[in-house]
Amino acid sequence: MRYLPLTDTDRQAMLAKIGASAIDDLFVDVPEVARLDGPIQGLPMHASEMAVERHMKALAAKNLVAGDVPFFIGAGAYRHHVPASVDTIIQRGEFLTAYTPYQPEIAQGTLQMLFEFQTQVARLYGCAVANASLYDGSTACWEAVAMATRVTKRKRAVLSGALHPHYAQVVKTMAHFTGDEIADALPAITAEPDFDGLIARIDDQTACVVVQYPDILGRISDLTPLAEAAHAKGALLVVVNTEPVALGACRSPGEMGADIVVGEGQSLGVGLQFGGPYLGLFAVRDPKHVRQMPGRLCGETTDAEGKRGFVLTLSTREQHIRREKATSNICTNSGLCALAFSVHMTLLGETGLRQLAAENHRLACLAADRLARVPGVEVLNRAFFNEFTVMLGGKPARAIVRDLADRGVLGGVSLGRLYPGVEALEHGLLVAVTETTTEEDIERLAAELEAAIKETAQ
Amino acid sequence: MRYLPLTDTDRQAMLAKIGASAIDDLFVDVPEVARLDGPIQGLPMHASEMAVERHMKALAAKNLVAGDVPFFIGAGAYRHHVPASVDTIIQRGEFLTAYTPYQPEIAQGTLQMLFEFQTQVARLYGCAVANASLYDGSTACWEAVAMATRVTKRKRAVLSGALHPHYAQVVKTMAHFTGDEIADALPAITAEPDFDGLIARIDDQTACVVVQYPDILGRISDLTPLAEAAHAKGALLVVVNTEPVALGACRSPGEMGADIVVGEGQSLGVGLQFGGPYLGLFAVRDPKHVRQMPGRLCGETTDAEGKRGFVLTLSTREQHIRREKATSNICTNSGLCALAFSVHMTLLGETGLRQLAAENHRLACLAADRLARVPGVEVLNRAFFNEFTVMLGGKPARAIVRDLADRGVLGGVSLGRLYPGVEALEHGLLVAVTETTTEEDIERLAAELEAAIKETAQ
Amino acid sequence: LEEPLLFEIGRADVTGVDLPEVDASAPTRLGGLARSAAIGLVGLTEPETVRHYTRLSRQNYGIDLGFFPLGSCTMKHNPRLNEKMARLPGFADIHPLAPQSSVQGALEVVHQLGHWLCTLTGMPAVAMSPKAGAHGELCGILAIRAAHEARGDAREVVLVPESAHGTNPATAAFAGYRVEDIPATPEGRVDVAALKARLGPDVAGVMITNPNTCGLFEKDFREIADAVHAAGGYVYCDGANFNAIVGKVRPGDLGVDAMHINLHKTFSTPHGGGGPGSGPVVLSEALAPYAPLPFVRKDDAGAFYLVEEEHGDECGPTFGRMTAFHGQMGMFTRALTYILSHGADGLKQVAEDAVLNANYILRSMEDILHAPFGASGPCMHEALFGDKDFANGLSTLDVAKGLIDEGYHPMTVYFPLVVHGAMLVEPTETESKAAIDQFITAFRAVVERALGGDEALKQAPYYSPRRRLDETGAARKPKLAYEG
Amino acid sequence: LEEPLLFEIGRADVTGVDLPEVDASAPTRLGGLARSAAIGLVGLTEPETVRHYTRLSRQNYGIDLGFFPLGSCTMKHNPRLNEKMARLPGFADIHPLAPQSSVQGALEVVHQLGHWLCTLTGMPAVAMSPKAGAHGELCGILAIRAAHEARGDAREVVLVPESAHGTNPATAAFAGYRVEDIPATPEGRVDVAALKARLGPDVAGVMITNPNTCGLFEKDFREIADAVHAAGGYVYCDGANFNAIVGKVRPGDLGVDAMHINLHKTFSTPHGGGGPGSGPVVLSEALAPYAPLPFVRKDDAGAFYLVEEEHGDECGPTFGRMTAFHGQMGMFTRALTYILSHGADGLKQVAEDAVLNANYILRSMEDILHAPFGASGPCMHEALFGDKDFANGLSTLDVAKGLIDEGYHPMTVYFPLVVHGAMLVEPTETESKAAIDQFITAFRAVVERALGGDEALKQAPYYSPRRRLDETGAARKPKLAYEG
Repeated sequence: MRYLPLTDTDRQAMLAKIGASAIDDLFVDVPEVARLDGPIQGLPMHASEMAVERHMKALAAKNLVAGDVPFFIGAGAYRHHVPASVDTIIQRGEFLTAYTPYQPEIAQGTLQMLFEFQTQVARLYGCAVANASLYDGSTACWEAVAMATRVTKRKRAVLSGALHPHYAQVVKTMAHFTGDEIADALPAITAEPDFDGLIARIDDQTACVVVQYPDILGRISDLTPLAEAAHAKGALLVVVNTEPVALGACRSPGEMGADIVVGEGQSLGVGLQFGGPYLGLFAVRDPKHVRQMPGRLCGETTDAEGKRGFVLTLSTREQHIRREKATSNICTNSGLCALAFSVHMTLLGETGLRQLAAENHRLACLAADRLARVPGVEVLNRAFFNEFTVMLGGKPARAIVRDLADRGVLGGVSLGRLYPGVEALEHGLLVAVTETTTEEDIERLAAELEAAIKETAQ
Repeated sequence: MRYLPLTDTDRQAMLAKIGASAIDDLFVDVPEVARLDGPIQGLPMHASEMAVERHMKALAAKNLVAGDVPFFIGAGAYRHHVPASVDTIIQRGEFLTAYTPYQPEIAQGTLQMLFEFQTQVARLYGCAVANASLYDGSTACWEAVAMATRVTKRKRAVLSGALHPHYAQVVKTMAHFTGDEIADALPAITAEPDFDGLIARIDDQTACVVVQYPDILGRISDLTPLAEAAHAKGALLVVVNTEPVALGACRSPGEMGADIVVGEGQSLGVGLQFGGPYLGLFAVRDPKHVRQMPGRLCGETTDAEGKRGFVLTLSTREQHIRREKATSNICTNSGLCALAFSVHMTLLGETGLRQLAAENHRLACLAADRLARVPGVEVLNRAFFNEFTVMLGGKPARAIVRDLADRGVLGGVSLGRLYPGVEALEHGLLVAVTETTTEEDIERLAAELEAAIKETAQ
Repeated sequence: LEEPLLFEIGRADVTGVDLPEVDASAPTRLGGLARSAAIGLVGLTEPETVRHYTRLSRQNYGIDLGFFPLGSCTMKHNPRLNEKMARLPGFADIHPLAPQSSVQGALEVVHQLGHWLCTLTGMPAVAMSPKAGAHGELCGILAIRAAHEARGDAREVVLVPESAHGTNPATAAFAGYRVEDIPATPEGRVDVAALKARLGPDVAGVMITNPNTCGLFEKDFREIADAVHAAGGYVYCDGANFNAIVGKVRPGDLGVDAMHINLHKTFSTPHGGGGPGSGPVVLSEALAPYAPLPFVRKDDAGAFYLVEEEHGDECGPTFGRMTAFHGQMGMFTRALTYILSHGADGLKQVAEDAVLNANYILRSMEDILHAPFGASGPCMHEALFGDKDFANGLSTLDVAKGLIDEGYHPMTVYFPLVVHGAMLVEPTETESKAAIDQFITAFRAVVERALGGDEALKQAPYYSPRRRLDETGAARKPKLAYEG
Repeated sequence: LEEPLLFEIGRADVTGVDLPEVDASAPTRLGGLARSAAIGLVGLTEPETVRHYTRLSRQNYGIDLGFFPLGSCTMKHNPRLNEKMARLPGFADIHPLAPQSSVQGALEVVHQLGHWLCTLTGMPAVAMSPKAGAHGELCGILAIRAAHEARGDAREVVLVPESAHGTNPATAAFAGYRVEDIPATPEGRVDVAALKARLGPDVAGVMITNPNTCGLFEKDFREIADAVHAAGGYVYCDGANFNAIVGKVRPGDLGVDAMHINLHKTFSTPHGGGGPGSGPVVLSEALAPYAPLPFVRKDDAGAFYLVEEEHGDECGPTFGRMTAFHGQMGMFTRALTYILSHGADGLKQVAEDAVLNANYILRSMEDILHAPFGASGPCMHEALFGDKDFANGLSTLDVAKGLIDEGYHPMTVYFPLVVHGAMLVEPTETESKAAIDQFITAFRAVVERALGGDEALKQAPYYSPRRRLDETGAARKPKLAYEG
């Protein structure tokens, strides 16, 4: 067995040293009824690399690869081009096979990277401090709500209707058990989000208001009034971002007064991966909130010789020290995804990120204009970054999406899939466009969409 | 431009330091007529990774990937499964981006690997010493002939008719210029090679006799009589091996009296690569011949503190010291392929190599038996390792191979392709079988071959 | 050469990608929100980037470099085939919201892996979406709470042994429970009598690690489980140490109701310097109905589909959704590759070799190093030691740092809390006897220095990229981002 | 930790692959040649293998780790996109003898790259099969010989400047020529008068490196070429230093008849610790007919095909075949990727930045380090220094080893031979100004120690994985394989 270095000779010698006559002598504490004789039933026996590879490739071949077709799916996960050097770096054994840097003397590589990552995220979000990552955007969203309740000592969170419905689900699931109260809503099909309505829902028991930017329908609006309204009631503004590339073109949430900014970092370095592993980003605008943050933090310090070095710090917030009083139960997070994000961001830099954002926006504008010319299609958004909503003139978007897939086009995400059973939303389709989209892809989508709409009943 | 770190500000500062006012001041020595204004015509402008990747993938998609079809092509390059860890290791920057280890203090990684590689090759070939690699098997074959002429001070080499015809071409091409005399021949379509005839061609002006093992028709025979005959005339026996896996099952050339053993190492670690880069292996049985060897050699020594270390040695044979008196003009060779070979061989070990060889042979026997049952097909070989020749009962093998390709089977190499215009050989087909071949592949080949033969005119 | 910070070498006007220049005059539809101020990011070209991170990487220690006996973390070899398979475009380049007909192979991976996790644990159901071990714990605890709620039986307390990993109490507290400690016996196991005495209508359940963090198998687990069930509670088993028993014992046979499985421990997915992990949770019949969404089912025609919020009855009384999408697909492909590679026979051998290696270390060290539970019988996959008899104030920390100078990553230190100056050594099955013998020699040498009171050890490490770092200073005045 | 030799840790009964057990009784058709004796190989499992080679790698220096100013070797960054493209199964997993209809994309790569190499050099033809630079030189020289032979004009002598790389005379000699040296002028260029004086009916041609190994452009190249042609000879240009002029000058405009191109220098394919390289040779109209087989052509229908021995007339009077197959496909895909990435504008910038960086070093060092040709004008892509004024017997070698302690790979030393204690520094275009400034600081510090006679430098390096190695001892009693 190619991963097991012990030979039978080794095993015998080691048993002799231990004073055991057989391996099962080491399992004497397992009650006899529970001990299995022989290999467990229901699994195949061991197999060669070649055989395993054949099996896995056959499974992979059953999926339609995004890069092989015109592709417009977004809704919280975006397909961007990841430079080849990112993967080279994350495959280095020193990064890939390291543990959480609890022994900082021999983990400065990971630690310095995390310090740089935290700085990149904080700056992108317009915040003071970012942590070393969480699982993904949706769990980061919940952690933000939980942190807001700790900070404000209030138990009510108001969610924007245009927060990603899966994020809202995660928050509601968790709040059910923590006893927090979540006020949520469905998105209204309007060209601009209804901030007045949202503001009206904030009261003096509100710990935070949670808003997505760009929102689930792709809309972007100035968050400043929202921040002011929340702060006026003593609540925090939590801003959720699922497309970091947008912040290369748009003002940062921190600038507009967000207190906690969280998001999904998958767009940079990580890839689609069928939903995971992804990368939760978490930052706070005001450094005074640092000690209420969840997750790991890397800080600068010096070593015994006075050299600059980095360590995990403020671990008194964490479960392995605080146990039941920790700010979060999180332990392993998304270290390697953070590295991938950071390498990609380093390759982009200020200039590249802005160019990337501009290119995404340019192509998205092209696509919106083109789709608007498809009979029966109406573009909902007034403003957007690289994703927008189109209404299909009374046709059910879920059926259209499936029809498009049969035509070899992955045409977007229907609001019907995100909000099943909500009739008011069933004609909406989210269309995401990135730098990987070609003008031919857009033409193809427009043509197939036109055909699909024609052939689909109301 | 993503690979160029200088900014325009940098360039200006550097020009100032140099005392030049513009970059073209540094090209003043180029005659004005030869200086190009602006970017060279006929090339596109620079492109993003994404655009380049698209272009290259489109080209790659025009090829029929060996792993996607039943595949039986050999004739000097064999498709084996390469463990995934091989590529991980050769992609480490410390190996990939190092230079030839001329500064041994900071190149012990490459040097120790080469020392281990030399040992592996020497043992596999049954020889005393192997070098640190040459370009490929065919150039190694010529280097062996050239070395034999140096050692024996004779100028005539006798080539077996069953030496790979491309290897024979390389030897003849080179010999034409060095003034050596090459006696070659065509292979006879017989179940066993005609060693008596070959021995008859050796005379006392013969520097060496060159024989392939297994030979171009896949045949294997005891080389001992040949070695004795050559030695009796004062000639050396050069043995060429194009399938190192065979030596996991068959006696080594060194054991049978070969003086110089050369070969192609591509089977282990390197892959098919459409013919290159490959890996030339070169070893001598008698250590007294070491100083006549071509190519780099790595040797053990000690450092100033007495620690074991490794250096390139005996470089007085080489071009950078000896210039026109060097044993070869070779400089850059196949270092990274040697690493890949060595890693793969390390993963195999004695046990794995023997198992791999046994599995290749088992499947090849299966295939030979199955094809023998196809009407009109006759298996030529009495003995073989993983490749054998079938005769197609008067049908032209080249046309059959093309027909098989159209049917989605890469069915082997026709002797007609290797020996164009030689009527006696045009009905022969070389069929190679490795551990990557499945029994279904064999069935498929048999079925399609039967169909192809039926449909092909004499 | 010291590697500077990215922000010290990067420049705002440099980029390592080639993208079209921004046409500042092009029309935008950003609703007046175009960013004007600088973001404050810096870029490097590709050569500089590769070098920066390559150099940084060389300040790290990883399994690829040497023995990494970090107890309870199971730092086993990460097979490269796993990495290769996870990168197949058919797995890596598919969207979680793609039409399900277009991702049947991916859904099959989730389903197949889940099925085999059930097989290996002897449990009827599995929740695949938890993103790491702690997230899996949460999943299990929420299922327990949902089950109690469903029958209107609100309970407040979760019992946790004092030797437990910190995530256990943190998770229970996060889920709204009060945590009570259960003491350990002198031989390092849960005090069954004390536990039974505490059971009652307010106790929702227990969280027990088995094999436990002292490296011992909880022999009375079945008895505990039966008692908990009799009292109307549920049994959560922390599966962090599943590597010791995979293929040898099925937790389902011990009465477990929920157990998370760290794919990055037992199933060899890389730790990556702190994640990503993956923590599927196997569930008993009692808890299965409360499993979180989404999950994968196979229909009668053999097609796989996701059960999500919309499926009404088919969802069951799910407690909800833990994450936006379906879990750590990238880890699923790696773990499935690993299970296929090892098979039933290989996984059994994994457990046996892991336990053999640990016992070999235990018995090779106990003559000079205090093994508090050495007399409790064989250990499982890790060997636990304490700092008794160290001289001159030398501590477990000093031994750990001394091992760094010997070329090793230290063992887990000061955990579990039940042993003074605990040192938890987990060799895993992927170490050779030669590597372990070499480690034992080094470990003995360092321990002897600690017993002999070698003051020099207090300054160790000497030969690492950094000497001891000022962690107190770092926490007092946190500097968490580059300023400049 | 020192890494033992494979043969010290490997075992004959261990393997890192899972293959079926050998059934000793199965029938074989090995004709009685089954191997009985042990081969003497040893194996490691995958974890041990990965660790062995990872540890070995860390004893190496590479471009990824730092500045690598090895003159004439062009140690530029190796883009990772190239590696990724070369690994596409459509390129990596195709057989050289596959039916040509099944490998049209591969043939197109060869054809397209060849075409662009012609474009960049201004030459009409190219031979793609040579496996490395020296092999390319051989190709060019053989073409020259074949051309002379074809007109029955046997010539015996090839002229080579004394500054030439050793492969030049070695190649000419191997091809059966007598080599004669051409002296250099005091300013570091070919002595045109001496060369012209030597031309005659016995001279087959000249081999000139341009830019030359002193880092200078041979300004009189065209004049030399005309003279050689007038004397019935051919001009071979060693293209090792093409990086300095790519996109700026076309060698075809200078009268070149043949020039090899090191794809592993100018076109960024990795050096790999000593190969594989790739050395396509561009050829003039005069030499093109003699190009070696095989080569790729495009037919009228747009299909690509290989011209091989069988093509009779279409082959032309080829001098033969240099290698079994079609050349270094893996390097072609990398080089083509690189050309597409840089484009016409990028490649020009490559040459400019490479030359700029070299001149910057030249002018930053010449106040303290002897630059023998510093007054000859700008250098091209590399700066040449000599060891004049070093005190206490300190040598170029000592400076090189001193640089190792500063964290650098040394420059090329003792080459070219025309300069005493030569130090040839080639920064390449992929270094940043910051990296070069840092190098200059370190280089100056070491040079000052050499000028000041610092004896400690004679023992350098101190901080590398090994101290100076006994090369004499290694050559006296060669130990070239493990014995044990």
